[in-house]
Amino acid sequence: MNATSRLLGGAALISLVTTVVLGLGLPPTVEQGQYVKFIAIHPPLAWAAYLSFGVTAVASILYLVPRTRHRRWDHIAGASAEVGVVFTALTLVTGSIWGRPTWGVWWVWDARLTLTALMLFLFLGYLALRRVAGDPDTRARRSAVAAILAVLVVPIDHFAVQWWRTLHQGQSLTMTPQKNLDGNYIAVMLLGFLAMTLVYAWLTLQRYWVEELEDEVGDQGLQNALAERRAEAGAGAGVR
Amino acid sequence: MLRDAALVAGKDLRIEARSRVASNQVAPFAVLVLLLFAFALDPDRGVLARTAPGLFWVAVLFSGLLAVQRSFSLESADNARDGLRLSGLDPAGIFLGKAGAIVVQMLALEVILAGFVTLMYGRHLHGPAILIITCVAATAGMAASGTLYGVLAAGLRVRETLLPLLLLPVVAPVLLAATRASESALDGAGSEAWPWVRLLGVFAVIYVTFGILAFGPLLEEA
Amino acid sequence: MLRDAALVAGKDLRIEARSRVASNQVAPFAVLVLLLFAFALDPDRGVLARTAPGLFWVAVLFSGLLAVQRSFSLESADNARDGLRLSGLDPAGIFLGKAGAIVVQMLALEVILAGFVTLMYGRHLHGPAILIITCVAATAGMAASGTLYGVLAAGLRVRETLLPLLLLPVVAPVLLAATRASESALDGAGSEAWPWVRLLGVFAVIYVTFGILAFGPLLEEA
Amino acid sequence: MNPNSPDAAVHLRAAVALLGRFPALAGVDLDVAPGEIVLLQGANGAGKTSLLRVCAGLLPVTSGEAVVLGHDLRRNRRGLRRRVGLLGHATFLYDDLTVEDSVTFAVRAAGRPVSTVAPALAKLGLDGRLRTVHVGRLSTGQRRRVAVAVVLARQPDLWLLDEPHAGLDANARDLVDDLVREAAGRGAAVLLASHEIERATGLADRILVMAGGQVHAPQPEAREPVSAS
Amino acid sequence: MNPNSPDAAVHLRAAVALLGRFPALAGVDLDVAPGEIVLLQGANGAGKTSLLRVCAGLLPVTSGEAVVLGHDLRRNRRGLRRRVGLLGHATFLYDDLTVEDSVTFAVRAAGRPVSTVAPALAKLGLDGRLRTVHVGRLSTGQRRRVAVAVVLARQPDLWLLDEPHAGLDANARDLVDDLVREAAGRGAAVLLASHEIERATGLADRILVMAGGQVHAPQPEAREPVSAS
Ligand code: HEM
Ligand SMILES: Nc1ncnc2c1ncn2[C@@H]1O[C@H](COP(=O)(O)OP(=O)(O)OP(=O)(O)O)[C@@H](O)[C@H]1O
Ligand SMILES: Nc1ncnc2c1ncn2[C@@H]1O[C@H](COP(=O)(O)OP(=O)(O)OP(=O)(O)O)[C@@H](O)[C@H]1O
Ligand SMILES: [Mg+2]
Ligand SMILES: [Mg+2]
Repeated sequence: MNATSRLLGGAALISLVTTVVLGLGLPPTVEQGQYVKFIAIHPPLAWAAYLSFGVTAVASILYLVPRTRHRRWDHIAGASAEVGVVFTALTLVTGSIWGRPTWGVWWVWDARLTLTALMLFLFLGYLALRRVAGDPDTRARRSAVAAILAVLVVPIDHFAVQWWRTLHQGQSLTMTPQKNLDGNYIAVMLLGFLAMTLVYAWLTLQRYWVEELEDEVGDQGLQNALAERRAEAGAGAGVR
Repeated sequence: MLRDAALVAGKDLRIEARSRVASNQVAPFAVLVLLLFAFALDPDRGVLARTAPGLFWVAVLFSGLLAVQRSFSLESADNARDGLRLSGLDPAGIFLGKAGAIVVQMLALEVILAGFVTLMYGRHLHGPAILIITCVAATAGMAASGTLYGVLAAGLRVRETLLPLLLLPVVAPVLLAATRASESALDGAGSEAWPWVRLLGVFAVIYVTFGILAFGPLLEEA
Repeated sequence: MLRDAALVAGKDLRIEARSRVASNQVAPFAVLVLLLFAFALDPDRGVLARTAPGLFWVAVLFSGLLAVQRSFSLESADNARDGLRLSGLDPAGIFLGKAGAIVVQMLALEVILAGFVTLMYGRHLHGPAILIITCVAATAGMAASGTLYGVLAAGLRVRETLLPLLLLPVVAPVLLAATRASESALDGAGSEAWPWVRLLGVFAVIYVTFGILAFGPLLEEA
Repeated sequence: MNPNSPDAAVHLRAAVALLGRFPALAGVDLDVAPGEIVLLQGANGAGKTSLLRVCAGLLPVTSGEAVVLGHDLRRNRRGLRRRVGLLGHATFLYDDLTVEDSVTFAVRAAGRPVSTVAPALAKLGLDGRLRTVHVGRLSTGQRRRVAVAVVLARQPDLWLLDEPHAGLDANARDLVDDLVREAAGRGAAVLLASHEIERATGLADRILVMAGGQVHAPQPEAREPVSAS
Repeated sequence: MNPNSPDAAVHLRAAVALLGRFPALAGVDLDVAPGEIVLLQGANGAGKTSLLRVCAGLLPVTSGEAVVLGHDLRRNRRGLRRRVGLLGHATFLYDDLTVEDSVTFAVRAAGRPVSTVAPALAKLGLDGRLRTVHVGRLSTGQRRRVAVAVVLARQPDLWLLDEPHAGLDANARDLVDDLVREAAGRGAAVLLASHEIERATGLADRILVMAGGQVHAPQPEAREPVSAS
């Protein structure tokens, strides 16, 4: 377990560092100037956010299907969503910072931007729902359904650039020959994707293990609780 | 399933017929929201006229929210979930029934609202066909998702505050699509409207099917 | 009276501290409302920037509504009225206490909202002094009227739907005044702002005094 | 009849049920045979309501066996619903429906013939002025009567009664006892939680005492715990 | 002591009270002296709860005299509140407060010293694990116990108990009886509605029977009306 974690963490760190270094090394472009360097970090962040919510949704489905139902899936869904919210927030931040010089504004009501913001709120709501106290199973079902409904925004956000004329960049990873971006940028961006995926995996794993630990503590606690509960019988009886 | 749906819808509508909440409270509220925007935005008619469809849909959205709130507050208060589960009704039936009742009430409401919009913001109605389809599709989508999240939050003491938070982002795309669709329709540009209408249709279908499937697990059957 | 007010406010804030409804649900909701309007109005920035203050206040209004809803939904469900009356608390104290708790929560919320507005609608803040005074006065007014109507609707099964209907028209003027005040302030035209601020002040004073006087009768009126 | 037989109406073994993290049921063994009237006694917080909710399939068991009317609760609970009747602390009624409509709705929901409604209302003295009064306007006891009428009219195979006498007046209580006996006579199983020791004792075939989330054989002093938990 | 004396705790003459259009009280004459324990019996819907709510100043009288603890209810009801304790069908508690906080709040609200809280909790067996549990998580009976603790800790001069035994377990019931006797011993007046005929009869100094919104002298058959209204 720890080995996996250390390995993953190391890989994540290395790839992230190289991405940043290479990213900073990218030559400025005509229309973007230095700011093009964001391409090393911003799209990967967004991708990581998608990934997190995708995982959350899949785990949720697995929980809802009676045959595969297991607390594990609920924990993964929760952990992944928490990480995803962070990535989404970072996407918005980096995006805004990038937007300031390139578009001249921090924010525009462009389909993708808005949908991304919406994505953030959908999963904030999801986390709010998770935080409502109550029987674990009930809570898990509730949040699972909410997650599956919420994840619908991801594909919409992804294809937004095609469906609506947006100020935001279109897909740079299309089969069609690249116009505005040459290979280097794409390459660095792809490396970024790898790095962020590793970072995501590492973070989620940490959160997941915490949950599992809490659960084991919970199981321990359950044993004690059961003992206490049973003891109530004796304690109650006999007095006066 | 459909039998149960009819039973539930009938029950909800009967209760509405007596308590008159939708007609005496939700409908006026919707109109109020419209008025509020007249305050919020400069009463410079240019803006208002241009944004009339958006405002219409925002008003529908908020009053739809109330309709959903009501639909679940009439389920016997704190024990809503237990009550529904004990009833022995087919969950899918409950879902369709409650959603159906909401749709009926909201469509009626939209007619009223539309009247006010044309009046206040001096927008004239073109392309009624598209508009009607838009309304039906959008309403179905809202009602379906609303019912889903409604039962999600049902029985929680924080329902009143949690429901809006959960529901608004989900229906926001509906709001957007409906707005764009009606705008194009009003501008007589039907061709531009259709993609949005189609989107609305997709939403509605997704939410309804999902509701039918998910309602059972939500009520902890299965 | 003040003793009771402190007692009640303390109780409400303690419950909030535990249930975290305001922070986990109402605050995100408020920001959401802002987003929704961005959908509703054309994403043409001219409109948005010009109407930013109005939208800010509409968002405050709706989330304030939720805050009031919550403040009375935590009064033991159906018997809210009886409970409050039996408590033996001075009605004026209850009023001030609940209103106070709401003010605290809403001011915090407005700070957050203001941040978002400046960010999203690219409005920069001028005349902070006036803005702060505006917020305080407007919030006091809303909270006071909200608490008043809250107790009117308390214990009714239709509270969730009735309250918005009752409350919105009353606070609409506050909305208007606050919007104008902040607009002028943002345009750096403080002189134009003051009359509106004064108006808000008057509102607040009226509602608060009226509340202190009327809360008793309202509570008693069986 | 041997309560351990597979056709037992209720069959629990080491059943654990959680409310939040709290084990409301801490390993319950219980068998109720069709036609049997079993009384649950126990201090406040002992777990009676939780046990009844488990049997109604409202509260999931996290470990142990739980079979009710042939349905394994770990797998599917829904099929069960139409065959059990729960009279809980809360009456699951709609304030804005009249007494008659409420019962009719409940019966329809269970897919039963509505012909049972009128007699049930008559039995509980709800056929007079009250038939058309809206449930929200009833007095506590009248409301409880409607809840009883619902269970009666649904004719369940398993009656789960959580303090069925609470709020009822003297002769409504006798009435409930008669109804329970009739139901048992018709072969329905009855699981009943009550603090009305004398009355309930007279009614029951078998008495069990709950304490600390477990079911015990009745011990005299177990009846009188001083603490509320 | 002569119950008609001006210092009677409760003094009603031809009191009429309406719920909506319905005369829940149709002309009630009632006197309760300090230190007296009066039991109200009557069928469901007879008007017991309504009568208690009138005495607590929650339900206005539309005609007739009504003086409670020296306050004329036609004029001001508020002054009364801190001196009466009502244990109703509903417990007026906040689900999100702990047991201890709930009682403390209620006591502070009545302007009483909080020193009475701890003993009250101890008396009702709420001083153990339950002291810090949030009221929303309690079992029905535990919740009722908290409500009793509130009344006890507020030490009212007039105890209005609406089915105080409902939901309580065997020894909590005995406990309540003791508390009532003590209170009466300290000179508090107690007006008590209950369907637990034997138990309540043993407790009361005087028994009244309500029917059709009126108070009668007890007649054997008045105890056993067949209808619920
Ligand atoms: C707050 C502002 C922004 C937000 C919320 C945002 C959001 C996103 C999201 C969600 C994606 C993932 C798209 C997908 O793969 O489906 C993305 C990708 C991308 N963004 Fe942004 N973005 C913002 C600003 C910007 C700016 C200012 C630029 C540059 C001018 C930019 C350039 C890109 C590029 C090149 C991609 C990769 C496109 C692709 O390969 O699909 N973004 N952004
Ligand atoms: N979230 C929780 N945290 C701690 N304890 C809890 C929680 N939820 C429930 N409980 C405890 O679980 C028990 C519930 O028991 P249950 O309602 O079945 O009691 P009961 O036997 O029906 O009591 P009564 O006779 O009062 O109805 C109570 O002791 C309650 O305090
Ligand atoms: N709006 C209304 N319309 C018709 N009847 C009503 C209305 N409101 C109340 N009632 C009747 O008023 C009476 C209320 O009586 P109350 O609650 O005092 O009875 P109770 O003696 O406490 O009965 P219980 O023993 O069941 O508690 C009931 O008969 C009820 O049906
Ligand atoms: Mg119980
Ligand atoms: Mg009563």
